[in-house]
Amino acid sequence: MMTRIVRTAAGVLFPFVLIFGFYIVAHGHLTPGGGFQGGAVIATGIVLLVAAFGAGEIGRRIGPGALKGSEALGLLLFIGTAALAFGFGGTFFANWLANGGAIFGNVVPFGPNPGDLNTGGVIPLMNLAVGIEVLGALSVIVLLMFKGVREETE
Amino acid sequence: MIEIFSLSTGTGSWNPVVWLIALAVAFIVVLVIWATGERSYRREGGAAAPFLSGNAEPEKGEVQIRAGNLYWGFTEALSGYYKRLVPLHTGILNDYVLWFLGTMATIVLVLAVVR
Amino acid sequence: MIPEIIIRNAPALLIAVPMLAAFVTPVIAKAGNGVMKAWALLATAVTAAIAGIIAWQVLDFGTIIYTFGAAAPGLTIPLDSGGIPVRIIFTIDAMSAFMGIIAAISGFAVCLYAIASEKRQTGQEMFFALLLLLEVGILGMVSTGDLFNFFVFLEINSIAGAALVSYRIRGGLSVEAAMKYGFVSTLGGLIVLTAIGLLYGQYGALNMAMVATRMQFTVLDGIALAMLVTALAMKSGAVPMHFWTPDAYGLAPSSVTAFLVVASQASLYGVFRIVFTLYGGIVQTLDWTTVGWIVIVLGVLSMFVGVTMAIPQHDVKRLMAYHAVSQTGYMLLGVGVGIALLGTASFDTYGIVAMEGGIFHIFNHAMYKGLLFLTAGAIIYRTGTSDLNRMGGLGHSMKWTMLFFGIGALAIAGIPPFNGFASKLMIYESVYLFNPLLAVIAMVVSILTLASFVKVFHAMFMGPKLPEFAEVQEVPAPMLLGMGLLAVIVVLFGVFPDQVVAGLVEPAARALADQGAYIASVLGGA
Amino acid sequence: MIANLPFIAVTVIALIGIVVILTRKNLVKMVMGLSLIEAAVNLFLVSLGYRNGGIAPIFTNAPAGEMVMPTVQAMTLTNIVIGIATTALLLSFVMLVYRKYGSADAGVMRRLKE
Repeated sequence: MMTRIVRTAAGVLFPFVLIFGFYIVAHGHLTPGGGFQGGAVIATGIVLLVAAFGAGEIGRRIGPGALKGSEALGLLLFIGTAALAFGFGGTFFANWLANGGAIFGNVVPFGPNPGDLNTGGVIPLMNLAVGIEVLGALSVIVLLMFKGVREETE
Repeated sequence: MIEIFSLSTGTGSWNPVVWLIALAVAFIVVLVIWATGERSYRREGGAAAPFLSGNAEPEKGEVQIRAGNLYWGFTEALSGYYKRLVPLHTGILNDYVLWFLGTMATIVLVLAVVR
Repeated sequence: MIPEIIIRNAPALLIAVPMLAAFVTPVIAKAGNGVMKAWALLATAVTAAIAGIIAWQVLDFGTIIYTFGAAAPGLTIPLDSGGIPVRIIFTIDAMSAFMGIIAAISGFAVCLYAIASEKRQTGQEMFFALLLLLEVGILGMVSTGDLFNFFVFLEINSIAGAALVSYRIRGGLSVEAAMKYGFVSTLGGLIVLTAIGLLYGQYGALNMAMVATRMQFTVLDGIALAMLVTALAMKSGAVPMHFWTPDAYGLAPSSVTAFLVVASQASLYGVFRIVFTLYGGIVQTLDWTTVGWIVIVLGVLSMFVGVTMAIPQHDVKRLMAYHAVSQTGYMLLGVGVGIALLGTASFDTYGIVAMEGGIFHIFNHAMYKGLLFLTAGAIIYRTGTSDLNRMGGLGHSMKWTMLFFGIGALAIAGIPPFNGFASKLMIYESVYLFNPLLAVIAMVVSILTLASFVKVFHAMFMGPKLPEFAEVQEVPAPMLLGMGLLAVIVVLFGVFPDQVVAGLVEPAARALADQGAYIASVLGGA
Repeated sequence: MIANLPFIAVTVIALIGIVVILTRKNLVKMVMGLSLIEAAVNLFLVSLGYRNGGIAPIFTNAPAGEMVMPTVQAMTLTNIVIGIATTALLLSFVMLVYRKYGSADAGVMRRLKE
């Protein structure tokens, strides 16, 4: 638990960190970044909250159970997306959504272009899955380690 | 039939089935010899008890030889070797890394520099 | 009978099934401990079945190529890639299938055993998840045909292994062992990655077959080879980099130790794969014999130092761990002789026999050493001590465990008719033709192994029933089943060695030695 | 010469890491040394991918020309992820060792030996 100034600033900054993280996740197939980087940014947001409010408080609010759940969910989404390719006749990880015209199915324009979010097939889905997984895993690591340190000092 | 189970090693061959048959035959021979023995022998009544110069036989649990001293003679005979080898296993992580990197440096020298 | 989609995608399922099962395990654990254990057992059983399908396909129809992310498994080179196989390609030849079977059988037996042996622990869902992840790491290492992918699976192997070693904290001792194992493994992994970088920088490819065709054996390639061989030999526990082995093997839960043996052998497979497939093109040069001799020297050192360090030990698992180091030496020796002779006329007469002996010994070692560690775990489970000086008289109450231990001990000492004898005989006879001194050392080591295990057998099972172990009973049925599975394989392989060698081992040795066929299977008829 | 500068930096960082691992007994410092080596390997991989005059492989608003292959970046990223996992694992081991043994010193963490 730090001073009121830090707590308030952390509270104000947290939504922006979240939005920035989700931006990086969502634009992973167009610009540098992607699931891991975005997830890590979101996890740093949680680290910011932990630093400002203390691990006990944040651990009660968010809870390792939910974070572990998001970790498992992300991994399942990832493997599931990869395995769905079997149904479309491709191999594991084959891009069964690309250029299909449906969601994320636009054809990537050739040459320099401003970028189209609706391309990439399964890649944005996988980025999303990895983002969910990484934010859960990294946050859980930080929370547990913080708790360990707390037990040490108290 | 025999060849199916024979493992050829280039210079010879090994046949576990023949070996097992030989073992079984040897076992039967032992059984036959054992069966011709004295039938009136009884283990009870002190016939199987050890004679220790008239002293009482100690409890079995007290004379059970535990593992630690079974190969004392061997390690003692090779003590010069063991005195050098055992202290190398220091249990310190830095030494583990040093041995690893040292071996790597040696092999790099042999493969890349000396050639 | 088996759906075509499973056969077609078997290499992906080999990785995907245990990985998916590992991730789902913590979720399933909410439904109850029994459900979670049944789930883990089912996952390992399905993985074993898939490994069997793959082995059958490979032995019947030749090397399997599986390109991830492609429209069809065989499309190794995309049309717009300029002739470079850019995708991750699993290349499963007879050697990979052979290692896959070892890992799958061992994984199933270990999982069966762990169901009963870990039931007093907390956090079991993470235990089984990590066990499945370790299996993913091993299977991935032996199946992949991509250098960087190999590194990734190596790291999965290291991380899951280190976490499992520390599973029972045991007053910090297990954590110390895990710290040492994790630290040196991570360093080894980074060295492997540096070597991969050196190769990528020169040849612009990560696919093993592609790098092999472009291999020039410059000075940098020599450095990369030395780094790869040393780091992977360290991970397989070769002397003088074996120091982590007794720590990690001795303090891990016994079920994990039995599987860590297989994890080490996956690294051993890495050494052989890199030497034969990646660098097999330089076989005509003088350096090739040097490579062979480096592997032989590592092997002889491991054999001798391992067994002599084992003799004075009094902790049963630490003793067995030193024997594991020693047995790894046999594999390095056998295959090392094969490496030294590759490309000469002698290779076809006795070099290939030495390789077959070394490779057969990998399978045998995984089975009997796994069995021995599991029996040691059974003893510790019932008596609560691993100190040989405090044991005795357990043969009265743990008859099945005694039988299984006897089988394992006779097999590791190379007593006929168990499987250790068959592979050691192949190694002795072929190595004697190569260099008689090496064969004599190998036999002396085998005698010392027997002496050491006579001591262990005497200390654990012989003698009158001790009062402190009056309450000891036989271990639960799942543990006996896990041990029994391995024991049956040990006996069967000992009685029918020829069938196993002709059916499994010889194709593996031939596939490893034939670099041209490996490259052609990935890149087309080159 | 200027093109070799990254590789010189790689060597220097890796050497610092190795010296730290070999000479420091503090486990936290040893893990730091390991992270230094990891950073050196990452820098090495990224330097390998540099091509003079190449264009970053981002399609959005890229100028026309030869794009570089992003394989090394993918490798580096994977290694960073793996590095985070191993560092977290090793540091939690250090924490547990410190709690159980009362010291995070490699000279103390030697109950398993010989």
